[in-house]
Amino acid sequence: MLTGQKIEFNYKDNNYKGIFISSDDEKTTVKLDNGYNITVRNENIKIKNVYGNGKKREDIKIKSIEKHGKNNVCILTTGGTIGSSIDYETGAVKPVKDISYLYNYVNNIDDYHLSHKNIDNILSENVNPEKWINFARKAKEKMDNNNSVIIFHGTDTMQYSASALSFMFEEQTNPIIFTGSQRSSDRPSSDAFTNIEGSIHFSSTDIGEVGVAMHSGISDNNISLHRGVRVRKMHTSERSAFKTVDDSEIAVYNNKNIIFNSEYKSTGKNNILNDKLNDNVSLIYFYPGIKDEDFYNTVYNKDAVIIMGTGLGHVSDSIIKTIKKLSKDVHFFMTSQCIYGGVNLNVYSTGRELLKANVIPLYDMLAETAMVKAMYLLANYNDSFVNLMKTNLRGEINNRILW
Amino acid sequence: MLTGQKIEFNYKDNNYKGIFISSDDEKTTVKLDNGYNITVRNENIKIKNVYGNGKKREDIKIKSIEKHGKNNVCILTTGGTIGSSIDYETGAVKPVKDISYLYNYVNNIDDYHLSHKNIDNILSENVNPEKWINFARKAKEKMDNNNSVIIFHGTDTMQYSASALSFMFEEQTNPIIFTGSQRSSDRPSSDAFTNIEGSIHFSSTDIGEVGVAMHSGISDNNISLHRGVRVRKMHTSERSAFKTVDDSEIAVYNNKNIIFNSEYKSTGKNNILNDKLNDNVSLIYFYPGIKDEDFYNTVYNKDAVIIMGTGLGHVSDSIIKTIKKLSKDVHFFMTSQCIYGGVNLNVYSTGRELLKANVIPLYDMLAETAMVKAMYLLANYNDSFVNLMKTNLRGEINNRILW
Amino acid sequence: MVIDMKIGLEIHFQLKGNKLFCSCSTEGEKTDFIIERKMTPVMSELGKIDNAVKYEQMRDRTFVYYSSDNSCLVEKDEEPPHDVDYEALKTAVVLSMALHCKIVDYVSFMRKIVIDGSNTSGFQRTGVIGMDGYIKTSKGNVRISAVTLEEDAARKIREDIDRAEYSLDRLGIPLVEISTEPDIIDQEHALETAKAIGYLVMSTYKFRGEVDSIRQDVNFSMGYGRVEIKGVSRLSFIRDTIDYEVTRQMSLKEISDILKIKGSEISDFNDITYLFKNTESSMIKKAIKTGKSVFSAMITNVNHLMKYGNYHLGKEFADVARNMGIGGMMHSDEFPGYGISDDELNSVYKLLSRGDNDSIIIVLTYKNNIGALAGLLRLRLNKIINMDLAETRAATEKGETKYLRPLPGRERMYPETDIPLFEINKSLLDEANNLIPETMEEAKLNLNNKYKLSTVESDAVINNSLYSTFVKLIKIYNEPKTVARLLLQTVPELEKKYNSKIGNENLIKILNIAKNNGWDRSNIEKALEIFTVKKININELIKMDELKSLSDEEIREIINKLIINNSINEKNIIPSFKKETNSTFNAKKVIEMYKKLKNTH
Amino acid sequence: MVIDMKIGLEIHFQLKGNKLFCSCSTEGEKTDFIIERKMTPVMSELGKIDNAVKYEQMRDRTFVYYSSDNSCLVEKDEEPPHDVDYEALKTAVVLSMALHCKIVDYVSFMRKIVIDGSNTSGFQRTGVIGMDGYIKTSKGNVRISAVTLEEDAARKIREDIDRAEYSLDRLGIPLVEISTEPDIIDQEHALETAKAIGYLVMSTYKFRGEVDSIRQDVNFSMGYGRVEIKGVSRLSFIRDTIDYEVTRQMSLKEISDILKIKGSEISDFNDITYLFKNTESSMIKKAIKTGKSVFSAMITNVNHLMKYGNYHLGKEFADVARNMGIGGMMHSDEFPGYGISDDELNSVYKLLSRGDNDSIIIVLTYKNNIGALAGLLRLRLNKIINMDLAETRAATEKGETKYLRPLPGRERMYPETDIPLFEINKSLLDEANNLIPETMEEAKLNLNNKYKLSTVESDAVINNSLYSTFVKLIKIYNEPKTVARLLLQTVPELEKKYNSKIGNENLIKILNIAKNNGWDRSNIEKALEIFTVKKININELIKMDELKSLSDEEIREIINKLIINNSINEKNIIPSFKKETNSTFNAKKVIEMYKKLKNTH
Repeated sequence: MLTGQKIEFNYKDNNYKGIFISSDDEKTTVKLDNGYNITVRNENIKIKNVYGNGKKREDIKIKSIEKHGKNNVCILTTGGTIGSSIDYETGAVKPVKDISYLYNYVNNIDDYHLSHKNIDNILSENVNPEKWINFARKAKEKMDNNNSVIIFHGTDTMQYSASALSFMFEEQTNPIIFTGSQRSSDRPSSDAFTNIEGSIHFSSTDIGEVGVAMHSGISDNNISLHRGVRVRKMHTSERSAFKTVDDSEIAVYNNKNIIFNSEYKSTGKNNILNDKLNDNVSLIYFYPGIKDEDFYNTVYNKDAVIIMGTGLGHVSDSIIKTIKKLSKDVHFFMTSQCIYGGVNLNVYSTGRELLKANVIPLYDMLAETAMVKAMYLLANYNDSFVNLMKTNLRGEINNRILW
Repeated sequence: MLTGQKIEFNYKDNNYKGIFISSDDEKTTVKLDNGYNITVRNENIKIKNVYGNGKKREDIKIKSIEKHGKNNVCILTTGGTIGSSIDYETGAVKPVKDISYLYNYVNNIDDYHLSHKNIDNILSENVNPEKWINFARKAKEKMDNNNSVIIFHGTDTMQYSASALSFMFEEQTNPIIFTGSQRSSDRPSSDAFTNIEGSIHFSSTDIGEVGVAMHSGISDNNISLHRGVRVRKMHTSERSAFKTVDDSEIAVYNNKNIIFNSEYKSTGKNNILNDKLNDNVSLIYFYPGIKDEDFYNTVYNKDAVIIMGTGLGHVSDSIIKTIKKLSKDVHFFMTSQCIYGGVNLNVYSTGRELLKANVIPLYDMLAETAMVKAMYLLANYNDSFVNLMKTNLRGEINNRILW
Repeated sequence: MVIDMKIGLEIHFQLKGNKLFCSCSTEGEKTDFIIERKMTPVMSELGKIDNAVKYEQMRDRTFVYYSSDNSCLVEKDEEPPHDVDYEALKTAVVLSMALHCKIVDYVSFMRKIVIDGSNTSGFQRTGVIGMDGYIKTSKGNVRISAVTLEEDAARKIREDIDRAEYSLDRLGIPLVEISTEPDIIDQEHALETAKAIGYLVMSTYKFRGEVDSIRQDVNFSMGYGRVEIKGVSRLSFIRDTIDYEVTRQMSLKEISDILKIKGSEISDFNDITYLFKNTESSMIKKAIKTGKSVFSAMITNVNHLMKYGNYHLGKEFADVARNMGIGGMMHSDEFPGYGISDDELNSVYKLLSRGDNDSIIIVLTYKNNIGALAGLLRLRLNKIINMDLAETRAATEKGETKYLRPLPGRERMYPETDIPLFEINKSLLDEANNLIPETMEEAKLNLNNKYKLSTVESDAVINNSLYSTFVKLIKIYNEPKTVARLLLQTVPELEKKYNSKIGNENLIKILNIAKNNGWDRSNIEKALEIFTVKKININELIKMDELKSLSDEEIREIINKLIINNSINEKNIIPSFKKETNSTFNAKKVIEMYKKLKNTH
Repeated sequence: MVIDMKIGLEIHFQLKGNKLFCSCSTEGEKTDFIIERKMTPVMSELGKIDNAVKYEQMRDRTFVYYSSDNSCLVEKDEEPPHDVDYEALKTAVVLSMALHCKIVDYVSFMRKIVIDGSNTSGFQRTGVIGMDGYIKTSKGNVRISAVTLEEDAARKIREDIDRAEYSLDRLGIPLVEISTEPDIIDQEHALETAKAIGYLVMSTYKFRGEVDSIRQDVNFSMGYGRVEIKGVSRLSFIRDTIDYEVTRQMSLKEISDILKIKGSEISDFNDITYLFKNTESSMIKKAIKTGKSVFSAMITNVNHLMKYGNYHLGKEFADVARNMGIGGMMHSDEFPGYGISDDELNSVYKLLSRGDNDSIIIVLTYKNNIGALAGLLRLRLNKIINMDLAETRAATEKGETKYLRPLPGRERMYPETDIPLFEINKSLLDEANNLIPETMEEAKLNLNNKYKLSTVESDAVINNSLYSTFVKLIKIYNEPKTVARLLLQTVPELEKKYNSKIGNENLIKILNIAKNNGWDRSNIEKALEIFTVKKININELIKMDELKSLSDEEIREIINKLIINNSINEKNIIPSFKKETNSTFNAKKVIEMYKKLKNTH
């Protein structure tokens, strides 16, 4: 049977009509005429009649793009919750072919000329450095053609991708705004629509940086623009999961207004993209009882290792010994698993030992950002690698933590 | 020369008196009569006279213990910032031999009969499962002798130790309160004194759990008591670094009053301690670009692996493949690197694949707590290991996340 | 006139315990923490937007949610739902069995789109548990089409034109919906069916039993389309509501017959505020003062139909307007009135070129709000002319009905992918099988035979849904007659007299005290009255002078007195003892003490 | 009488730019965000608690800190200090060099314990940069004992007995402390030395130059112990303060001589509130009404000494009390007074058995506060009798001094382990060497020879610390006489007249405009006055009618007119032109245009 075909069937001695949805070895799912799906064991159901060819999804009428304004914005979809819809029959997530239906739901949309390009279709946990290069190149193409860029991206690794593009673009002519949704866009309560609304507005500013636009709080009123290198997903499920860590957000969008909360780099005249990455970098989380050999095996052949140490940036004495053995060949950098606050290796003897072992403290750089930054610098600035790691390039090091 | 000896010396043609502090191959440090230390290159200093035998530290008068009240509280010091003092001459951290000087600084101290035992002297980044067993046995000894127990501990891994003791004690006759300080107790602004004050008060309740008592905010007014299995150090340096994640704190201490914010387990009649741990457990942080072979090498020989996945608890497809290969021999558990919020493997296809690969989601259990819990259960309840991992034993799984 | 009615019921029962998809309790109160949300209409799996959903979209309201102490991130739509609550699911299976339904092998929860804000997610989660059962009634079996298990909606606190406020305390409470086929033949039959179903549910130990725990929807048709009447609040209103709807539809049929011949059209709205610059109508003056404008439109050929017969056409239009947040529609059948002068009326009539058969309607509202009204009124007029009255209506507190929204279609249902299929396995079925409640007939037999209640008493217990309470109380205080009287008479009378609920739990506590202190019916009634009036802690009751039990010393004294008077034996000691005192006492103790004391004399 | 005075100075200069141990700016304002802290006395590396620290411990106050927009976690003591600010360190090296000091090879920062709350950490970070230098004065070289670099304290906003409030805006500003040996021989010499040092600091480009940027402490002794006088706010007060202290110590010496013979003792305090139940003293009535009590103690043998000669013993005791938060001490030398009746006085005297030579003191305070007072007064009395007056005193706004706290010892210094040793290497020394400012003598020569100022003008520029400003302004507007007049006369007069600061930056802006628009001195003075009065945006000045420059057209017109009159050549064009207009003009342009135009005629 085909999904969508009408069927007549018998279940536990009663006859029913419905639409066939799916079946596997054990069970069959049918949509009844009242709209409910029921799932029953195959041994309990007898199909008596099948007709029709399966019904295709009818597309909803969309606003005409031609009506829209002069601000060119290109939405690049990469997959993830926001740019995808669920196929209710198979449960699979598919990219939305034509996202223009979204236009119906976004305020103030008529000021923009939107275009759309599907550049990938993956859940963001599968995004990797190779994908970042692709995203960056596609973004450059669009900016070269006078577009601001919004990237629909799964929220799981959005912060890593935003960091990657932040570093890879040395200069950019337009804003690049990552956005996503924590509630899928197939539900009325989705945060996608307001996140998109905010993103579109941010995309018309002169911010020459890579940002992440997501809900500020769990209400639908404010959308925050976070600096790509300073944002972290801090909650598994809330709309407001994304937080700028140890710094101010770039801006907040509220009811067609943008309020800037911190300084930002303005758009430049050219798009300068360094699209090389060296992914021979490890990010490793220290914990009591971690095995020296596990640590050694993970790091010995790497070009750079980002350690998420405890507190101000510490690891056990035995790990320090291992680091000392390797630090001629491997660059070690220290961040903290505390997430908030800076590392400081001057305060305790462990820190001073780490400094002696050539471990470089990265102050308040996020561990995830440090990992991406190392990939970027190793590939493009190998000669001044360590020095540039310690230097603030895109706002990833904030020398003033205010709270 | 000995530290503390008086010296006369010449520096750049001027003569000075002072006290010798220290020297190494390059430089010498001297305390001048005005109290300042100066450090000079060895080639610029000429020692002309040395006398005396070095001055010993004079101990301050302490309050007599005999005066104190009837509530028996034993403070176990393990090292760390709070139970140590810096040796200004060498820069080394040493355990305080007699912590009773602290009594001078703690309000309401006369209601308690304090005793003190130094059970270790390490920076907490060097604490490991073997140490936890020692801490637990010492705590039991003291509780068996009718003492409440306060454990002075370095803040870096305090949450891990508190989790370990939480699990190892199935029943306890007295509260066990971990406390520490973010500012060392040798400075007037140290948080140690108010943390101790709060801890002593918490120790006189009927809380039959293991808690962590630290500053609630960056002011000195409130001390929070966190459940050991739900607390996380969330800031590298602030007094208020410790936060209860996704739950309410047990209690708050303010000006001699304790306000309870959540239910707790009362003290029991016996001290039941399971003092075995199996440390063949890994905690691993997933990130885009993580190498399959690194993942494999770290986990293939473990009894249990705690994964800090992205978002609701995801990893890339290629890691899932590796997990599928190993999951007959290795138990995999999923937590989230978002820190806040629960994992849920029902929502996305990646999650459902992980379930198929036998990965067990741990809802809102902290990754660090999960790691410790696995060590505990593997050693003591190997038969019902997986089932107990999913079961709330000490408040480590909170089925209601309120904000 | 015999009307061929088809009536179906959908009855919703709240279950107590935990919420359906999280670990929050069903009991709790709202807090002051609020969140604000928007809802966006989305497509179903078949790519359509439901009519009811489109209607809400047009209203474009902001929704405010007050958190409650029994809500967590799940109710805030900030976390995926947890696994379905096992107890609630089991209860739904029990009821499906009691109603002779086929139980599904797996429960698939669906999302039913509702964007009036009553669900933070924008949908209600609901799953079929049983299908195709029946319930016996005096007029034959009424078929049960489905037993579904769903989450209750948020509780509406207030709403206005651009904003609705809800509390999250009710959101997520498990709700068993039992829907019948349209086999019910009249008002009385509907009432009987509702009672029979309600009886079954209330007999399960998971029934919540608070105010508002039962909500009844009536599906009604008499040939002019199906009308779904939401929220009939009390059993007895089922009858009133159907009566009202019959009258309404019959009246509209007459109007339709007239208009089909004459035809009728509605003009656009004109801003006629300027005509009322010097009006003496206080209502209009006040509206203009608050920034509203006066709008008017003409409906041709409905003069004298707006106020016609038993039901008024004007009400149909006013309902549509009120639903848009525009209250107080006036029409020319009511003029002169509202303080509007003849001059003003004439200038309006002139402006709109009103003919003698035409009606003028006037509304007072803000300019922003008038947009869609004319179109909606035309839709309504056409529905009436064509007598296609199918729609969702709301039951009112007066037993009437009012327009709510278009009927929803199956487009608003799609699978809840966050919740895995739940298999109803044999162990669950076995568990459920042991919990099937007695039917009403079985219960009546029990009351008559086992507890020796009269038929009148038995019927009263059953009809007032007091059977399970009765059984529970009997286990504490084994005096069936007394307990029946308390439930049927004492408690309702006291509650009415003092306008204060006593509550089952308090009744249980008092009966426990009564048992331990040897209280008789009059003591209990006295205690209940004191408790109701003074609202003291129940444990204080025994200390009241009126209710204080005699101390051992006092009992001994009285017995001694009785023994000395030589008039008593073991059989008459208690009545004799009672005559001697107004205080309460433990009869067992009196007898024991008497046995001891008689030997000492 | 010749007094053998020993005077030393410690002068603190704020540097601008970043704070010393974080990246916050030195400029910013307080916010409303507060934190509350306690301070705990701790032991030094030698295991002692400093006396000054013990004194603060006894007061046990709560400290409140207002955050500022120029503070971060470092100022809140919530994060370890960052590396030392390189610019500040370099400036300290520059000054050490200018003062001929030996520079240390490595800077070791120390923690200097201060628990009056003025540092959130409980200590001030400070490090020696240079030692053993000197500065030339007219009375010989004054040796410089040390140049240290330290962080400024938090700014006190208010304080009372159990609470002090600070703003964090000032905390952490780099402070160069220059301390001299006690080589200064008298008041005038102190003034001269302070000026010479100040001159050097102000000549560095990093000097902050705001109100309160310089704070002077005076170390003074005349044989009765070293008195450290904190916070002499103005240069001229150095003299007054020393005068006051000389008078004080001489008077106390006389009193001491008397009391050494007679002896003197202080009783405990008695609560004598009950004696004042019906008092007519409004002061005492008010105190009792606010919950205070009346306490009294007796000091034997000091009658008529409490108010004695030029300086009053009573003030010594009152200072101690005020420092404890107990203001308004009364003593019997002042009675009758304060509305206290003879009867009341007599009953107090009787109660305390006052003899004719004894003095009674009365204080009004809360019962909790009286505890330590008698003990502290006894300590004070003994200090005076033994003439060991060493202590820390505060300079007042009136040029007097008052008791602050005991002298601190070296116990309060221990190493700051959070900051690594900072090596002063050759490259830093070379950099610094190039930045050493001219000495005062060099500057005077410059003014006389290079800029042709008169000796009077030169001295005035130097003495008013205007040299570096003068040099800066000359680079913009190269008219030394005009600039000198502006600095010495115009600006101070305008500032005084309108009570409004003009500020160097504004002066620079105006001179830039003057240069570009060919303004002369009178134009500039006009502009300054308009700016001071109207406080308009400086760029608006050129648009004012009074200051508007002539347009090209207007210039051409005037030149044409002059040329036609045939009376001008290149040399007299400017004066001639000036006569023709009151507006300002660019002289260069006039000359150029004249050259062009003269040929066209």
